[in-house]
Amino acid sequence: MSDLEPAGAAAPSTAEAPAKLRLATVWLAGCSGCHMSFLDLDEFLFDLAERAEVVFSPVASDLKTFPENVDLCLVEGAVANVDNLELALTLRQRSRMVVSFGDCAVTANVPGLRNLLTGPEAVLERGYMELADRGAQLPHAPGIVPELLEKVLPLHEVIPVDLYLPGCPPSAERIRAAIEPLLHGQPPLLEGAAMLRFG
Amino acid sequence: MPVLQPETPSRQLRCCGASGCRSAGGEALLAALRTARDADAGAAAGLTIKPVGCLRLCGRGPLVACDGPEGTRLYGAVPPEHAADLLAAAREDGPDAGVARAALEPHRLDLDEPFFRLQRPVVLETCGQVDPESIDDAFAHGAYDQLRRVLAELTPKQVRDEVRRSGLRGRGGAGYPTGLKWDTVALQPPGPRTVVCNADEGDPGAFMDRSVLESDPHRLIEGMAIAAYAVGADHGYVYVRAEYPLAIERLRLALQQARRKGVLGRGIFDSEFSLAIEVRVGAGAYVCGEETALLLSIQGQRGMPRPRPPYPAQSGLWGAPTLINNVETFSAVPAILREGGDWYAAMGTEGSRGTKVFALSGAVRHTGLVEVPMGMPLRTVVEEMGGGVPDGSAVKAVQTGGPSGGCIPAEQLDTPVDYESLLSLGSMMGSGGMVVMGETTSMPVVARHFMRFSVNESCGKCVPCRAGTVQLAELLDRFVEHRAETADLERLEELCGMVRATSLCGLGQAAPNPVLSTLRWFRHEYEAALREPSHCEPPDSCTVGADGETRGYAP
Amino acid sequence: MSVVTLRVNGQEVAVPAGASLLEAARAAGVELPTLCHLEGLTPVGACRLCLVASETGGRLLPACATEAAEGMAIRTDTEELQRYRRMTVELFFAEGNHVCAFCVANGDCELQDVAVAVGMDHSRFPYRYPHRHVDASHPLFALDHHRCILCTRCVRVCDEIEGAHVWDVAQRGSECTIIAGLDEPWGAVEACTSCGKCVDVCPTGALFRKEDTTAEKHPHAERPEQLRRAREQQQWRNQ
Amino acid sequence: MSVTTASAAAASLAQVVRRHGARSDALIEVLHQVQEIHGYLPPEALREVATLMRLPLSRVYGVASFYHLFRLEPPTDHRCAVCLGTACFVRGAAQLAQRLETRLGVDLDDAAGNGTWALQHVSCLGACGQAPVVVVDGVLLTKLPVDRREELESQLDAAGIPRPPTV
Repeated sequence: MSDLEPAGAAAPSTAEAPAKLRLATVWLAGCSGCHMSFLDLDEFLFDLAERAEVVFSPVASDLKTFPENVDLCLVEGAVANVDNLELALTLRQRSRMVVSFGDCAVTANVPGLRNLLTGPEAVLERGYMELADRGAQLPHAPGIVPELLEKVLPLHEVIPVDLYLPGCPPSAERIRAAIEPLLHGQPPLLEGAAMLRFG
Repeated sequence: MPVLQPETPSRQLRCCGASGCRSAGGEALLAALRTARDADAGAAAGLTIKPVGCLRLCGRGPLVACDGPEGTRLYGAVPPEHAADLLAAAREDGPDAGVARAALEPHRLDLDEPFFRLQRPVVLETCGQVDPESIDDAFAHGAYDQLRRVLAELTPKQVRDEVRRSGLRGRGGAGYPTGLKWDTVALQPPGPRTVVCNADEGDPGAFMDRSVLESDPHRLIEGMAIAAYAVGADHGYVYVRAEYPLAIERLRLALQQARRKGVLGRGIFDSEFSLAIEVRVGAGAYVCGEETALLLSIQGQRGMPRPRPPYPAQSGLWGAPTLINNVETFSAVPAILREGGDWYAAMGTEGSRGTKVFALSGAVRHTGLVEVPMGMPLRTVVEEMGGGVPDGSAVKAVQTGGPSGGCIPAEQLDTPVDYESLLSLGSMMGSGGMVVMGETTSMPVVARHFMRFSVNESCGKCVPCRAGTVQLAELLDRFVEHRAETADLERLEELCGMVRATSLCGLGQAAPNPVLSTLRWFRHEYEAALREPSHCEPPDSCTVGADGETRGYAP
Repeated sequence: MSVVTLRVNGQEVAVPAGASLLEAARAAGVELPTLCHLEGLTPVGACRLCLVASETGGRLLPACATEAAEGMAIRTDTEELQRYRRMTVELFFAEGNHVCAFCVANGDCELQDVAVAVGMDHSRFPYRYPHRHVDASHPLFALDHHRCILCTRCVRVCDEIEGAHVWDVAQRGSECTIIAGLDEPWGAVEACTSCGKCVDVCPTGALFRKEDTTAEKHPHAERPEQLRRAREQQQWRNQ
Repeated sequence: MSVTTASAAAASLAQVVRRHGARSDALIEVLHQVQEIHGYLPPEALREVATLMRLPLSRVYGVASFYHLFRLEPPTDHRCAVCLGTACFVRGAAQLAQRLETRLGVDLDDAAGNGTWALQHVSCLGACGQAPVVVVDGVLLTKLPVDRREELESQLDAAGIPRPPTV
């Protein structure tokens, strides 16, 4: 963890400015609240921009394909459908450090509540048929609407995760306290209610 | 005295009427014998047909022992059609005796077989000899002689000294020194005390205590009465599991007879000693074999164990000092007092004195009950006495100690059977169930079998047992279904260690043992169950199983 | 009053005879995590969080339910105990449906607190999503079984302090559940006095007042001890 | 249940409790006997037991539901119990249980079963010498040939266990 140096810095150091850390943020099955909290970092975002280049993010990048050689990837949301799964597997392969970012990624949280129903059929039935006011119809568009997985899973049950940042959402202070040391190649201290508390 | 052979053989047919033989048609055979005798009153005169308890080789039931001056012949798997032959064979020199014996020859069991020859009956000395429903027959076999003598001649302390000298240890599983336990109860501050017999024999594959209860309940009652005298109790309970209806029936009958004969009640044998014993029937909860849970169940509550100390010896039923021993422990007491503690201590090993009853079952040729001196090599019990696996293939493992025990691999079979040796192999003595497993048995499947048992029987009070066993069973599912990863193996071991160290009672503490012991001796089977390390190339090559199973990413 | 002396993490402490190891630890300034234990109620030693190790070895001891004895020496925070405690909390989270985000007790929940205390940042055990239900039949209170950790504080406070014994535990093992009456809707159980003590002592958001919504529950875990003391010492007697 | 049998049952219930002197420690014994009267433990009977024994309702229900031999639902007309004790397990009881589930169209340990039949497991019947064993409506079937399908099926036929309706 402590050896988290920007990918570009692997080469012998030169007089140039240090290469920026390649940062990605990913939004799986979640409400985007963690990303909103991320944006609440306010002026720290400027410091962040100095040290890091956002190479993939729903809030700061237009890229549709997850890039190679990512140094740090924050993942919001649980893994609920095949698209989530595919992206999770990809980002793991292409990122040196993966952070479970917020309660949905860490515990499956609210998206996971559908696990109380047995399987995707029951979920769709409940959502699109039983609760429909009119025009009840099951969505079916192969290749367009991603298939639901049998169960919603927290990120670490799908890919290895290096760091957990719980919270619903994690406060901007908590995010900063976790990211800031990482930008300097240091492991953050994730202890105590300020850093760990769920909810 | 050799097993099953009466000292003074009169001409009789002894029919096993214990559960094992009943399940094999013993009642029909007994009825057929009686009908045949009645139909042939003259010829069968002088011949007793006697229902007795367990004749040991349960797997060949129904069993009949045919006694005469020329010795005892044992027949097994006898269909009722052979009733007349049995009668003829039992008669002295009747004209048909030879023919009948020839007809019965295929059913003849050799009492010189190691299964019988190597037994050393102490607890079971009258089992199969005495009619369990007749106190007079029990008297004739010496029942209550020791109680009478003890009350007349010995102080409670002398009784406890004798038991301590015998080196007897609790036969329920943990092996706590019996004499020490008795002393602890006896030396509590003055006040009422209770004795409790734990007959909640719940380990699957264990039926020793049931056999004692069904075969000679008076021996247990005598043992309990002696114990009650030794610790100063005037009240006792026998807690029997409801799954043993015949044992309950016979025990209740025996208690009734004992009361009527003045063996229980006020001023027993003209002494100052009084004792009342009640039967309490369980209702299907394995955890009630744990002593604190058992006490709550006797008090009409949920059988949920509580932390010890205080131990029941200090604070048990209704807060009074309570002595709890199991059936086999109490039943060893009359013989110990008759022959002396030193006699008993001369059998067995340094740390484990005396004899132990085992229920031998599973993939073994001779299924049934054996009583052997402690320290006998496991191999002797399983291969010589048990005759090995029926199809002649090799023994793979022997499971002892039930859901709290472990699987001992074939290469360790030369280990002597005693408390410490079995513990050192990662198993335990337990109550005496011994289940033999052949080559076809998969160890992760066995481990899951026991874990599911523990899940089902956990009382739910403490978290490690209530939730930990569920997680362990799920982890084991992954191995059985070949979808486990290396990390699962670590998690399995770590969680086993945690559940063992932190559970509140013995059930939870021992629940991981079947996993840990199979991991220790058959680790390769777990490793072989790991799924191929996947080298997923997203997106397509890493398939999502139908069950949404998506683990397995290896970076 | 006689006193026993013992060592907690190497530090000598003296406590009144009959005190628990938990009290001894507190006397030494050591806070142990607890969930089932509550001052004023009979200890049950069920949550296993307060387990401590004796320096002489042997089984771990539940500090809440073990009497301090003269000359004892215990350790409260060995590396092993820390690992066990974290796993214990993970098991709690995994066996119920604990979703802090919209829980009435969010921010004032003892389960959340112990998770922080043991450093649990995620559960290594898969969540089980048991099928449970919510009983909102009582006019004032509700019981959300999804959030119940079976600490039995409600059962004990209702039995030992209120004397109504509305609650008990039914079933066994992972099927265990808190029940009112004959497993009836709480509101239908006549024995309930609506005193609210069960709600006061519930460590999570399982029992709550209906008027409270997300993060609005504030329990009063000190009440059983207060009531018991007042009753035993007749503190509130008139005259 | 008709009015007369209901009042007769209530009267005998009161008798059962009286026989034990209403001692609270006799609760399990009393429940055994109530189950003998009704075949299970109906809620009205539990309420009556609580009243007569002066016990909290939740205590009575807590005890009744703790012990697996107590039934809180009316039993199905036919019942089958498969022993999953270790000796039976080693001799194929798990496959046997699966076979019975398929055959009866029920889930193991679902008390409701298929309405007519229910299949439960027992942890050990102590008939280890005759393993594997099954109890069908109180009758013990022993040494069932798990490996020989045809023979097994015909023994189950003979015991009265229906085959699944052929589609």
